[in-house]
Amino acid sequence: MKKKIGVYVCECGPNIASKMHIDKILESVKSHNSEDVEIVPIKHKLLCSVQGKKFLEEDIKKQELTHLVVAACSPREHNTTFMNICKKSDLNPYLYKMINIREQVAWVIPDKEKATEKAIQYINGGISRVQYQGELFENKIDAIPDVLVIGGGISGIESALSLANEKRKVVLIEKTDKLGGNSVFYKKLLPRQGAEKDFIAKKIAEVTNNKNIKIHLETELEEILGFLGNFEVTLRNVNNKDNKIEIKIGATIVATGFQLSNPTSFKNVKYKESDEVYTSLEIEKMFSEKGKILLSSGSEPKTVALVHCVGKDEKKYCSQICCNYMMKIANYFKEQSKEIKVKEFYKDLCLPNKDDEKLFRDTEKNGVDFVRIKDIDIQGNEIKYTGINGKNEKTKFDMIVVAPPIEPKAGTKNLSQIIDIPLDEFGFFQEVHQTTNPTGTATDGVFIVGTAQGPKGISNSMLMSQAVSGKIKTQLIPGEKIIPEVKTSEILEAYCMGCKTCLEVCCFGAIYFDEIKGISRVNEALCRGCGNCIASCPSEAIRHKHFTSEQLFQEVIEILK
Amino acid sequence: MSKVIKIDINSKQGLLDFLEHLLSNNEISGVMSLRKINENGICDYGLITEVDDLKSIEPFAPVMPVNASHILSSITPAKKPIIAIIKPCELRGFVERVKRKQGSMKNIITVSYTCGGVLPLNTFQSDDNEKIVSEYFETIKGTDTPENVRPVCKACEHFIPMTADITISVFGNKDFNSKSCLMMNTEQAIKLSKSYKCEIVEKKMDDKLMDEILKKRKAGKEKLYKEIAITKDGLDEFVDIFGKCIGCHGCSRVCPICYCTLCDFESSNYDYKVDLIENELSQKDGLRLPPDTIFFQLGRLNHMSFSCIGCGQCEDVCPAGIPVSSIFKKVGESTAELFDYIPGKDVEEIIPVMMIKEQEFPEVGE
Amino acid sequence: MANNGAKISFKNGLQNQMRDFLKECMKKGIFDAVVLPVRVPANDSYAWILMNDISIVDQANPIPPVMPVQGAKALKSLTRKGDGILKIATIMKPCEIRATIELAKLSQVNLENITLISYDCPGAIPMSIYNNLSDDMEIFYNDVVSENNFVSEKMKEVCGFCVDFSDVPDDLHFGFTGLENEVYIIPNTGKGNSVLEKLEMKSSENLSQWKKNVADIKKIKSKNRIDIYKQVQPTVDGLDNLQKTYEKCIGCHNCQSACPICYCRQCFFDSTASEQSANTLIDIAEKRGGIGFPRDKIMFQVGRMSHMSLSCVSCGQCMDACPVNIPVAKIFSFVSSKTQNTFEYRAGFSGDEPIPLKVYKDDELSKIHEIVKNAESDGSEHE
Amino acid sequence: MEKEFTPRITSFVCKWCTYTGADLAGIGRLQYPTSIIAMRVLCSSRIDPVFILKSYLKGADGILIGGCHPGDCHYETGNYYTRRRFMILKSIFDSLGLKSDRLRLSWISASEGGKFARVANEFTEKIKKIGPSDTKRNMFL
Repeated sequence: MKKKIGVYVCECGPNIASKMHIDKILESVKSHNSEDVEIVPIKHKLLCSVQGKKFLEEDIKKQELTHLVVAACSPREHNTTFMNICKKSDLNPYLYKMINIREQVAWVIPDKEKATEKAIQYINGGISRVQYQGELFENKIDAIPDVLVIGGGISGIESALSLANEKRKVVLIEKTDKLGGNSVFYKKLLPRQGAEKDFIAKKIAEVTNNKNIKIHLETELEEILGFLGNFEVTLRNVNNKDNKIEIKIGATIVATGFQLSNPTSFKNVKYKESDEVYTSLEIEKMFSEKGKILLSSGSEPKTVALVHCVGKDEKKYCSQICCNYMMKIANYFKEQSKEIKVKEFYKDLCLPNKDDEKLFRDTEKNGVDFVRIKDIDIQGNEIKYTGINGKNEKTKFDMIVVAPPIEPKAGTKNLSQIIDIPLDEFGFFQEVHQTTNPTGTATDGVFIVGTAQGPKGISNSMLMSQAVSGKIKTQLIPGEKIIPEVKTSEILEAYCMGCKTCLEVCCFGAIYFDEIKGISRVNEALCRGCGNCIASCPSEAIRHKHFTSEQLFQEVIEILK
Repeated sequence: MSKVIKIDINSKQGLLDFLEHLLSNNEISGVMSLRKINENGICDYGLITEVDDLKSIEPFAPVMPVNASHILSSITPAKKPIIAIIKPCELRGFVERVKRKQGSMKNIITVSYTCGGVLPLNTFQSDDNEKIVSEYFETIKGTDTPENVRPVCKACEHFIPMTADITISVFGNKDFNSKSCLMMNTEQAIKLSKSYKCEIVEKKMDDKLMDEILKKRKAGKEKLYKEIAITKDGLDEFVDIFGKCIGCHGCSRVCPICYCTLCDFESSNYDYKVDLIENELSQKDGLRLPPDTIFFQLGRLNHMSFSCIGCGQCEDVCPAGIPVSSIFKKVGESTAELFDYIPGKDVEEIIPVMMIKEQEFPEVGE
Repeated sequence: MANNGAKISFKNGLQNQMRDFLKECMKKGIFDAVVLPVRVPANDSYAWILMNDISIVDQANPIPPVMPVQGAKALKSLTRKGDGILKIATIMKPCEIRATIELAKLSQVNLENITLISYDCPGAIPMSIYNNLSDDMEIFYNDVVSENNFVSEKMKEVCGFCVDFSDVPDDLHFGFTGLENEVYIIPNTGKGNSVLEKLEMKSSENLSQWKKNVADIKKIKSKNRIDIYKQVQPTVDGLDNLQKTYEKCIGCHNCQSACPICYCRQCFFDSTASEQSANTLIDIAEKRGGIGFPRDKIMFQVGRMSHMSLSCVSCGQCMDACPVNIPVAKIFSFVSSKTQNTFEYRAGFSGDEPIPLKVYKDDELSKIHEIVKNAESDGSEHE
Repeated sequence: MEKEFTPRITSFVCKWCTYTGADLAGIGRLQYPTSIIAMRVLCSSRIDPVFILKSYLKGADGILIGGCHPGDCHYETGNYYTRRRFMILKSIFDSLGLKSDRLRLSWISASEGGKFARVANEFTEKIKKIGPSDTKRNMFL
């Protein structure tokens, strides 16, 4: 059949039109006309406008185009727009190619002639390539909207609550025998978190009473298989490992939280249990249970040292929350008795949230001393430190409270192997990208929230939980099917020698080995289409849909002309 | 120090005696070795399962009709133990194949030996076979590599087997014709030899002697690399070397590393529509047909050079007489060096393209 | 074959004359480009070069002393996916033209825009000899051409008994057997005729003397051919002899990849379909006491014969490429003479004649009825 | 005087980082030569070295690969493989006396529009200095 390729050049208002000779471009692309190919060159003022879109939609049909090339802005901006137009006009959207003549031509080349020349070359590449593109079909598959949440701390609870409804069940598993995680021990939340202890209790009550949330306490993950929309999960009882539950879910949220590091594991902290040295969490527990903070003798401390940044140098990260909660604890003491002398030792103050500064000033006003130090040594009840001025000092305190760094919950490593998500250098779960995708993981449909991803406070954890819920809600809409990545790899059976190189280089576990045939195969549901496996295969036994070697090569040749 | 079986007959007979014992006692199910197939001395590889047929083996024949790693690939995984007597480079080739899942070490007991080099097929298969071979063995009693072996053999530093279960001293062994020494390097080998009644001593390879050979081989390598050295930048010299390639791809078919069913460079990716070729012609004075003849060489280097074990098989089968192996060995050493990789050294080692290190080549890309 | 041709006299050698002819055609726009052998920069071989620049034609040698790559393969790489816009001419040896015609029948070559030119071929020197002595061989071969020597013993063995050194269905033919400093340009097809017309050359010369000269050489070669076939026949008679002949085979399949006719992307005998599992091989070894490697030497050789011998043009490339000097080409020539005779087919002699395995006739191969009948009666006797 | 040499450079860039960086260069109205036409792939690891070779032998004067900074790959570790493969090819080029200067690998993040323009300019200048690739005139390739 004769190919009829529409080449639509968008003027993008003056953005493109003023930078190159569009008519010259339209004239020159006609060189592709041949016995088998007919080029339909057309320009338009603004293809992404309502009129533009309507025009394109109708024109594709009217001209009976078999392929489409749109030369306009960056595909980052309007690729989807034009793909949708193709769909509306019954043209397979994979028979279309977008050429970026705005960001990468018009805006970077001031010389009008040169810009025109480059645009022509660029568009020619697209025309050559599009002829080698093939139809691809978006394969819709059923998806389960239900979600598994691992971890019953505040992040897990919030995730469950923001997801569960009539049409979306949530299974919440918790390793211990109660919900709430670390925060359940907090006497108070920080001022900006508004509520008192009730806040946690209320959340726990809410999650417990929600009939769309099924809670399994003392339960852990044994196995998880599958992909976004279709995971098969086996859970087991922590105490009786034969007691198993099998469920099917569509997405998983890892909210396994943190623990405080053991302060004595750091070289500058030495004390015995009998010494009056406590971790921040121990103080919170004591305060919650007894309503007061007392020495082991039962009497009230007269001098208290709060030491920040313990072990920060060794861990090589800032826990982000200690400064805040140490000030909160300082205020506990001051509320208990104005007489208690409280000194806070810090290396750097981390006050990232908008009202942290106010907290700091209020605490200072409350009579708490802040001492900036270079170095500190805790030996029993005595503190030796080097001040910022370089002077060495030595002081004894009735009570010392340390803020050890938060670290990944014990068992994180084990879970990472079961769920196949790598850990970062600190042992937290590795996100896809700290800036652009902090909740995503290597497996589509598995998310990380809260301190499982890295140190953060309750507010940020809540934020993450709610964000992930939003993501899941858009990805897994009850009753709707999902469309897995179309531009996946496929292995050509006849050529594969089963060397497993592709299997090694794939980060997504999307390639598995067929023992019977002795060849590798792609699990298209897991494939993200990066193409790494294709370049790893010396036999070219793998084909990258929509990015086949042939397609890329056509473009290269045209550009090299 | 390893356990060494000593037998007071010549090396071949000693090995034969050992093999006969193992085969007749069902300790092993077969022996894979070079064997003589006619009176002219022509050898092929055989898998022998009958004790009587063992007599035909020529375990140390200085010839490589096929790189044995190909054959080992086709007979593994073996369900019962098989002894394979192969040259050090063939063993390394097999290790590289196993890393690519093209064979299995399971039930394969490897016997290898210090190798004096391989004669080109045409030299070995000549009418003077008997004379040439006996001269060969006479020469390698000393530390000199015979002049008529493959060019890469003269430059080979890995003449001592790297991972063999049993090692036999051939090159540099002046007692080759009177005594047999089988060095048992692994538990598997020692276990196998338990039932064999013999004198067992603790012995080490003669390091001084081996060093002397190595020194000479290093000099040989220098000489070879000088011969094929590329002295000026640019394509011209490269085209001089590979210009006569006829595109038969014989080199890749006999290569122990090239394991693909269909070489990428023979796939339809490299069939061009005539207009593409005509277009290319419009930019050039002339165009070679078939296209990509030389591209293939670079492409193959890219796919396998870091695993090249320098066996010389490619050079031997090249109908155009291109020094393929010498070039590939040299380039291969440079690519393997990037990753401190020595092909065939350890079956557990991962081939460089299957793994990454975060902290490497920091300067690249900046 | 045409009975008339144009006659040209030349002073500076035949090759120059042929180059001039092509250049003239290119200048007149009869051909846009030509495919010719050019000596590679290292001077140790030739490569097929597609050229559209007239000045490059001078670098080419239309009658090269060697055949590193069979010309049909070069044309295949150019036109397998169809014809182009350019009108292209090529000068090739007769066996290359014949292979091209076979490939065209198998849709591997598209001749739409190609003009095939050939010549009375003095043969080709084996690659291995040429490689190392290329300068001497150039001089030697030049003499062969200028002396009109069609029976030089330095050529490939197949050339020595090639009876078709001149008979070839090319569009244009340079015939010079037995002539001195002159050559007939013979148009064998409409395409060839129109080339001469455009050049305003009249093909009015009678060719009978030249044809007689060719026939004389043919006689010598025919005799050689009978002798060679007599030699070959016992070496491939029966399994034992076959095995002995091929015992040196290392299974590199160079013969197949150098063969112009073997056009498969993946040879059946290299494919997984021909693979045996490790267990099967060990079982066979145990049953027989031992097996040799590479496996299936005879299977490959005979299998290949069954696949391509009908189209074999006896160009000798397989033998040139064999690293262990098995006389593959002589054997293939012998076998294909038999298979082609069965169908009264001559590979590459006519573009219109279909490959026997693509067609059948109702009343052919009467012999087979006897064979079947005999087999049946044999069977009944045994019962 | 001879016509000014405009290098032909094939550039393969990853969709997530370098292509976005290139867009940013445009948004910032930075200038770079016409020689750079960015071909978008999903990840730099898709670029088979054979592809680079092909471009080179088909007449490209230079080949530029752009990817995310190590550790920032959208597909986790893709660019580490790109780096290894690139090194292998470079080493082959060096051993055979082919100019490996014609190959360039650059890490350009989505926010580094400036770097994209700089690399494009630098690389073009460098190729101009080296001169046209001899693959274009060699008919024996």
